Parts: sequence; C-alpha cells; structure tokens
Amino acid sequence: MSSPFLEIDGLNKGFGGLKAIRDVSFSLGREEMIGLIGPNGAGKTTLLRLITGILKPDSGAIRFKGKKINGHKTWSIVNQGIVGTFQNMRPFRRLPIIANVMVSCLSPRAMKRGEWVKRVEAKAMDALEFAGISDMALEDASTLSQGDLKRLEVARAVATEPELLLLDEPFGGLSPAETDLMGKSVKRLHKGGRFGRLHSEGPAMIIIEHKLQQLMKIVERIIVLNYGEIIADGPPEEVVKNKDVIRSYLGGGGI
Amino acid sequence: MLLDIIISTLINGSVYALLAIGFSLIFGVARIVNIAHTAFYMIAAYCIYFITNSLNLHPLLGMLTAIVLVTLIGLISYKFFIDPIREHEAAVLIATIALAMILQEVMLLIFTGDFLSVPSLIKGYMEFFGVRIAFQQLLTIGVALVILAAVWVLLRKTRLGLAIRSTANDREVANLMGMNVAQVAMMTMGVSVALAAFTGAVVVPLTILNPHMWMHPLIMMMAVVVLGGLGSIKGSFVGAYILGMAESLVVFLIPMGSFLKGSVALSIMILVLLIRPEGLFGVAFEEER
Amino acid sequence: MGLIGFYLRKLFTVFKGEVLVLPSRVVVLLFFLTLLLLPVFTRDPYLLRILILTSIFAILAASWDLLSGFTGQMNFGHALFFGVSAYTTALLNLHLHLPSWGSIPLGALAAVLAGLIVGIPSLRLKHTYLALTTLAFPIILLGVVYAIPNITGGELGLSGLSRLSGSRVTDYYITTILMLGLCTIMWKITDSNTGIIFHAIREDEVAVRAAGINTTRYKLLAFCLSGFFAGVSGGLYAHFMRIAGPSTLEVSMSFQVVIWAVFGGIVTIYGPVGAVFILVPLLEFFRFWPEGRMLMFAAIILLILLYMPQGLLPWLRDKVEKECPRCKIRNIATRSTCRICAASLD
Amino acid sequence: MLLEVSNLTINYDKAMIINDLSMHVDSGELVSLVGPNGAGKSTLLRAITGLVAWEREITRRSVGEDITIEGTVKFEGERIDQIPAHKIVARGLIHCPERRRPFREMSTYDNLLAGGYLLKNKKEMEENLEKVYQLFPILKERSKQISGTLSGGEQQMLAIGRALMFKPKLLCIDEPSTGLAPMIRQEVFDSIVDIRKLGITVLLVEQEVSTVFKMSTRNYVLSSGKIIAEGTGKELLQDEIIRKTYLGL
Repeated sequence: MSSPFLEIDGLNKGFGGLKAIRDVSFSLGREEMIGLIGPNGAGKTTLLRLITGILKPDSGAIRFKGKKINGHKTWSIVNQGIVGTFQNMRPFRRLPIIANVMVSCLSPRAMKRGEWVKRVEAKAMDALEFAGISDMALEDASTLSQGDLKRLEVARAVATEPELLLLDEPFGGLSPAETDLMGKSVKRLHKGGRFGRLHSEGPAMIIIEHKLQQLMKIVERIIVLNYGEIIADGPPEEVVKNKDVIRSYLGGGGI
Repeated sequence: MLLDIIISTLINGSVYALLAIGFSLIFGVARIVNIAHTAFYMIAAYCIYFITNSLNLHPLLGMLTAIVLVTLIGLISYKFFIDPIREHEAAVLIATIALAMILQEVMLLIFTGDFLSVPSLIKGYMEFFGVRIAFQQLLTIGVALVILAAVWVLLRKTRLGLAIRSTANDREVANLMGMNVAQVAMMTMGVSVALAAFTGAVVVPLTILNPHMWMHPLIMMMAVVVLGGLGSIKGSFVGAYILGMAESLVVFLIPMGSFLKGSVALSIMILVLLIRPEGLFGVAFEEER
Repeated sequence: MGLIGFYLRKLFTVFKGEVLVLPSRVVVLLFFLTLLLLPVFTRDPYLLRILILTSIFAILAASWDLLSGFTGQMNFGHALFFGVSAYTTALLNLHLHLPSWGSIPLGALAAVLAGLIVGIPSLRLKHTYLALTTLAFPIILLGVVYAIPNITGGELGLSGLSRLSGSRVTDYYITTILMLGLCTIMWKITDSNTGIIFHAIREDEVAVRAAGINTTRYKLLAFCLSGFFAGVSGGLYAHFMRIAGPSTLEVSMSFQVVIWAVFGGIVTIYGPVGAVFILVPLLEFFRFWPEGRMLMFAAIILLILLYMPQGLLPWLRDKVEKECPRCKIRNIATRSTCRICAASLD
Repeated sequence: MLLEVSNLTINYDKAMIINDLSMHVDSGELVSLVGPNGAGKSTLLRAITGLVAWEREITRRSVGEDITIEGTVKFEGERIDQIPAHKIVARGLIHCPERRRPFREMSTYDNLLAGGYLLKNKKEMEENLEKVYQLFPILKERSKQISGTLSGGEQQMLAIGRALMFKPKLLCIDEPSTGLAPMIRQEVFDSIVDIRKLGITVLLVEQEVSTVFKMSTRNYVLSSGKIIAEGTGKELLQDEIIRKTYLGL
C-alpha cells in the first residue's frame, strides 16, 4: 500500500500552559484541496506553522510522501515542495514587491525547475500577475494595503512552485469581487498548468479561511478545529450542518 | 593568594554590577545601547580628582558634586542628542559613541593623558593571614554593596521603580496604566548616569585616572549584560561577579594573565551564549525557526 | 574611420543619456576621474599618503556595510577582519618573505576564516546580543597578541614589512584602483540576486526561510565576503604602513568603521565610501589644532546626525534627485516630468 | 453620554482601517463590539484610548508608515482625541489590552500595583487591591508568582484586575477570551458581569458572539471598519447580517 501524500499523525503542540494542538491526525491525498476552519485560537495557524517547520511539534509525526519531515528546517521543507503563507503577512517592507517574490524564485527548488527560465525577474513578474498585483511591482511593500499584502503572500508562495500549498486566510481583506477572482485563481492553480513562465504542479492545498461561503465554492472537504482538536471532517455541506461546528462557531447558544 | 582573588573579585564584580545595572536600565526602558555609559563613569572620576586636588576640598564633597554634575550632563546630552533621533537605532548608536569620544577628548584637553590618582579616603590596612587588605578596598566593597541594595530598593519599593520596571516590560501597556513613558525614560537616564557616576566615585581611589579608562569597563560591562541576559537586573548582578572572578583568577593564576583577563572573560561570555542564546537569566520566547 | 566615428558618437549618446542626466552619476564619474588623474597634477607625498589611507579605509567601511547594513547582522568587531589580515600578511611577509601580491590575498583568506568563526554565533544570536558578542572577538584576539609578544611583537606590533611597491605613486595607483574595483564589485554583489536575499534576511529572516532559502548559508556567505574585503584592506594597510600593530584590533577601530558607515548612510555601499572620503581628510585637516581634532570630529558627527539620522549621502542624494512615482526611475530634482515615462514629478 | 465617537477615520498608510465611524456608550451600559478578524475592532479601541495617536508619534519620528486620524472622541463631554494616552487614563477611561499582556517579568502583586500607578493615596490602593482580590481570589493566592508563568486564564484575570485598580469609569476590554479553554472563558465572562454590577461601564470587544449577546445591553457589529448593525443581542441574532459576517453563508 502506498503511503498517503501528507500524513499527520498524533500531533501535539503546547505554548506554556496552553495546548494549542492536541492529538491531531489526518491525511491528505495528492489531488485534494481542503479547507481548515474553526474559531479564533483554535490552532489552525499553529497547525500550518507546524507543517511548514516554523514551529517544532512536541510530539507526533508529519509525513510527506511517506518521509518524516518534522525536525527538518523550514527551507528544506519548502524545497521538498511544501510552502505556506503567513496569516499576519510578513513582507520585506523596505524592498519593492517584485524583489519580495524574487526571493522565493531564488530558492533552490524554484531555480531547479523550469531550466529554460533563467530570468528570475520574469518569473517573479508572472507570480505577481497570478496574484493580481503586477501593476504595483515596483512599489515598496510597506505601501501596500492589507488586501494587497495578502496577494503578495500568495504570490511569494506560488513562486516556489509547490506540490502542497498551505494558504492562511488568502481572502482576508479582499472585497467580494476580489475574493471571487482570487478563488478562481486558486482553483486554476490547483488544476495545474502554466501561468506565463510559472509552472503549476497542481498542488494539493490546505486553506484556512473565515469566509465560508467562498471556501465552500472551491474545496471538496473541510476540517474543523476547536481548542486544538478536530471536531469535524467531511464534505462542506455536511460540515456546516454539524451541530458541534455551529456551536463552536457561534458559541453555546446556537441560533 | 586566595584572599587576594576574593577581594579583587568583589571589587571588580561590584564595579561591573553597578555599571551593568545602569546600562541595563536605560536599555530596557528606552532600547538605547549607551556606549557613553562608562564615559560618564570616567568624567565622574575626573570630577573628584579636580575637586580634591585642585580645589583642595574634602573627597566626600567631591563625590557628591561629581554625582550631581555628571547626572546633569547625562540628562542634557540625552535631551539634546539622543532623544531627537530615538527611533533610528543605528544613529543612536553612533551618537553615543561620538558622545563618549567627545567626553574623552574634553578630559584629554583639560587633564592631558597623564596617569593621575586620588588619595584614599581612609589610610591604613589590616593584615589577614599575612595578606594586606587596605581599608579603602573594604570601604569600596562596602559602599558598592550598599548602593546595589539601594538600587534594589529603588526598583522594588518605589513608584519610580515600578514605572521603570513596567516600561521596560511593555512600553505600550505602561502607557495604558497612566505612566508618561517619555518622562520615565528621562528619569531612567538620570538614574542610569547617576549609577555610573556613583561607580566612578567609589572606585576612584583604587584606580589610575586616564582619559581612556572607560574602554575596558565598557567592554566588560557589555559582556556582563549579555551574559546575564539583556534587561535582567539579576542577570547583570550574577554575570558581573562571574566575570569579575574570571578576571581575578586569570590575573593571579596565569602568567601574562593581565593581558589575557579580558580575553578569558569574553570567551566565557561567548561560550555561555552559544549554549543559552538568551543569556543566563534572559527570557526565552518560543523560537521561530 | 567612419565606423569608429559611429561608435564614438553612439558611446557619446549613451553617455549623455545615462550618466549626465543624474547628478549622482556625474559625481561618481568625477570621483573616479579625479582619483585616477590626480597624480598627473600633483605628486605631493603627504596628499598621496592621506588618499592611500582613505582608499584603504573606504574598502573597510564598505565591507562593513555589505555585512551589517545589508544583512542586518550588526558587527561591532569589524576590526577583527582588518587585524587578522594585517597580522597574517605581516607574518607571511616577514617569515616566509612573500611579496605583497602573495601575502595580501593570503591575509584576506585568513580574514575569511575569521568571518566563518564569527559567523557561527550569528546563527543563534540576534540583534543586540549579536552586536555585543561580535565586539568581543577582536578583544579576545588582542589579549592573545599581547600575551605572546615573541610571535606578534606585543605592544609594538610587527614592523619592517616590505613596501607595497617601489614608489608612492605606484602605491597610490594600486590602492585606488583596488578600492574602486572592490567597491564596484561590492556594489554589484548587493545589486545582484544574492543582494536581494541579503536585504530580505535583514527585513525578516523567518520569512526568507519560509521562501525556501537556506539563510544559514547566506549569512555565513555575507560574513566571509565581508571578511575578504576587509582582509584586503587590512593587508594593504600592513604593507603600506609597513607595520601591523595592536591598533588594528582595538575597539576604537571597530567603532570607527561603524561611525563611517552610519554617518555615510547604511545599505548603500556608496555611503560609507563617501563618508570615509569626507571624514578621513577632515580629520587630517583638523591637525591645525591637534589636541582638539578628535573632539571636533566627534562633535561634527553628532550634529550632522541630529539633522540627517538616515546618513549624509542618502540625504544629499534625496535633495538633488527625486524618484518618479510611476516608474521609480530617479530624476534630477529640477525636472518637472520623469525623463523616461513623462509622468509628472512633484 | 459617557463616550461619544463621531466620524472617526483612521488610515495606516494607504489602508483605511476605520471608515467614518460613529458610536456611543452611555453610563451603566455593557456595550460590545463584535465582528470578524481585521474588521478594525481593536484599532477602534486603541484610537479611543489614545494608543493610535501614540503610535503615530513614534512612526513619525522614524521613517515608517504614516498614520492619519480624523474625527472626534469625547469622554464625559470633553474631547480626548488631542490628549496623550497616559492623561486619558487619568480621566477614568481604562483599556485592558488584547492578548492580556501582563508585565511578564513582574509578580502578580507588582502588576496590580502598576495598575494603581496613578493612585496617590496608599490607603486607596489597599482598598482597591482588596476589591480586586475579592473579585479574583486566585490572584491573592498567586500574588508572589511571576506573572509570565501564570496560566492563560489567570493572566486574563490579572489583566482585568490590573485595569480595575484605578477605579475606571469606563473599562475597555479587548478580546478577553482568546486562547482560553471553555471553562475558563465562562469564568472570565462571569467576572465581567460582576464588574458591571460594581457600577463600571464596560466596552467589550469579542468574537464569541452568543455569550456576549447574552450579557450585553447593546452591540455594534463591525466589518471593514464600518458599523453594519447595532442593537440588542436578541435583535441581532435574528438578523441575516450576523450569519453573513460570522458564517459567511
């Protein structure tokens, strides 16, 4: 039996006294695109940071294509094909936007792929085009609005041409129309193909999002976290009807 | 020998502790790396020399004047040269370096580069297991410990101390508790410089005055602060005596030791930091890798 | 003949369009020309000596900027690279009788090694901790230098190195051309892809890692590169002064480098170079009052910083040039429209 | 009217965080501000208590981003948008910040003393301390402990206790329930109800709608820096808007 694409097994993580992630296990197929939802402080972002290696788990295992990757450095995880965005956006403020993306294009993974594209700038430009902010390529990142910073985050992640993409609130701060556009781009990315000089592997995705309506349009499966535990896992239509989910989202009273 | 080591550990350690705590205070409250800190210590020492030798006044009076005067100089230079560029870290850094150079050069102009000394406050010595211990040494250790205790009381028991500690912990929340953060920074600078001046006053009879005398204590003070953990008063205290002892041991036990004392102490600091990057008593936060 | 004329005209057009349009580029051109042509007009040994030393320090200041300005790895012990290279060069020259063209590169390699050693703590330490730790390295070495005087010459240092070359003018050309060349290389490095990663590491190291870049490698690279350039300047210094003494390792030397770089404006490369060419001759000029020259020097730095905390040269540059809001091309301040995209500048 | 915010607009560089917002709080109320992440709830609170203006001063000195504040904030009929944060505190408008933020390296007792920093009178200090201890007995047990080592719930109680030390007229609490276990959350909310019984007006920023709606007298729903709904919990719960902002359905 072949091992699953991404397998998370009994993951635990605590900060001081608080257990942010407790005994989380799930697996993800190569073609899957899942949503990760839950109230604030449920541990969604922590889970993503554990997978990308920015945080170290206390116990448990993360296996990518059958290989254990927890304990690896962040950059080596990225070069194996997993990349994530930051929820609280961490642009290089005093660099132009294009340079922000060029850093990702300069990673060994991105450099190895697409031998014929030696121009990093061109590739970075296409990543910006994909995220819809290519017209601002020369502005300093510090001048961007929240929504544009979100798109910059996405552009930076996409530029490494990942096989597993972890998006932390990609629609945050976007207007409804922009959200639609971004949703479509994400879907297209998932299908794979070319975006100019940028090549998409058709990455598997985990998307954290509060805008459920948009999320449900693009994902086939949703995992709900609350207090660091998985309380529901299934197709969107089922999950939103789940009593536990409604309670955790709107609190004890229900509607 | 053992007694010599203990005495010199106590003296060096106390001096470093006093300097390091002053340096830590202003770093903690205003994030200023004040390179000129030990330069204030130096001018306090010169002040005392001037008052006792040139004006022939009592050393105690000299000490008091020195402390007041140096604190004033410190506050003025903070107000005019450091505060306006506070938010530019690199600029603040070389502003303090330039300040230290200015103080050094002014002292060179007034007193020349000659080695000068100040007579002891009390003469005489006692013998203890065949080792001579000057009363001045004991006095210095005693006064230094008293001042350290006074600083502790200031920080723990007074309103200003509360404000200083709160501001060092979290500037914004301190603001929310009704503390005027800018004013607290100013007062902390005053306390910090006064401590440097006190230190100068305490050790002046034991050292030789020279306009370059601020360099070695500066380096040791910084090593102490980093070793103990930035912003930790307890760390500065413990770190000071550790490095003070390391210096004394090297000086007394190794040939050519007086050349190597700084090297050994600093190597200890680097080794500790490689094992504990946040220093001995620093606070480590969840590491992002 | 016509072909040569064509190329000359073409060259002139490029020159007119690319160099003469910007005051900063004209200044750089004049700077290069003045330095290279100076000995044609004067061979005053005192003037040449000052300019040689200025060139040597310019390399040093620029190398600090390459490391601390760009990657943000504050190095308070830059004298280490300078001193290590100076001593290594001196030892090689005195004992193995290596000529200067052999000893200086080897000295620089020793400085690269020093860069690697200092770089290791930087992998775990950040900000002020790193700055104060790097301060310690040259002092540790200085203690060792004093402790083994029969090898290092103790307080007197190692003297009697062979001359850099036979004549003062040749010395001048060697150092100036090396300075111009090395600084251009440094500027090119910071302008390259590697430079972008350096910039990014300063801004947010974790985010760089999350982009798949091995930051450890790049930080060590920065330390080594900076060590190399500082090492070349240390070797030149030892051969030119014909002595390698403890002063090359002292704290004041490290502070001096930081002062030059911050005064000129960090993260520019040209800033520190310009600052050295202003400050070192200025210090010489102050010799009319020898006792007070350091005092005046420090006072000037303090006062200028009050008005331009981001550094002198960037401040001046912003006065004479402005950036087009649309295409980000720089224009002379007197223009009202951008020279490339014709957008209005205001 | 105890607090009145009118036509407040806040820009961080180009991004508009608060957009022409007006609201008010009357004496004796418990008003809550709810809304999704990034709606501007915390910024609004920070603007009211003068922190945004303080931040603006700092960024102006460096070359960082440019913050602009327009509109007025009145407390007890007097404008407070022009005076520094530490003087606003003296008027009795206290802000209990997001993520608790105790002075980590100080003991619980010292934290509480810092809260009463503006009290000149030692007797008053002791009385207030006693009151806080009555409200949160756990703080008395932990009085010697370094606050950084307290559990999340204890830290939250400490933060609220600290804010209570200077007898506030209006207490602004920013997201007290973040990162707390359900049991502890309930305890914290209960204590907020108790505080209101002491005669202190409370302005609460929260995400957990249902609990908040049960205890508050009035609510504002924020989205993208604007108030999109106002009313009592019951009214709002029947409203389509809440479902939309919260579940996105």
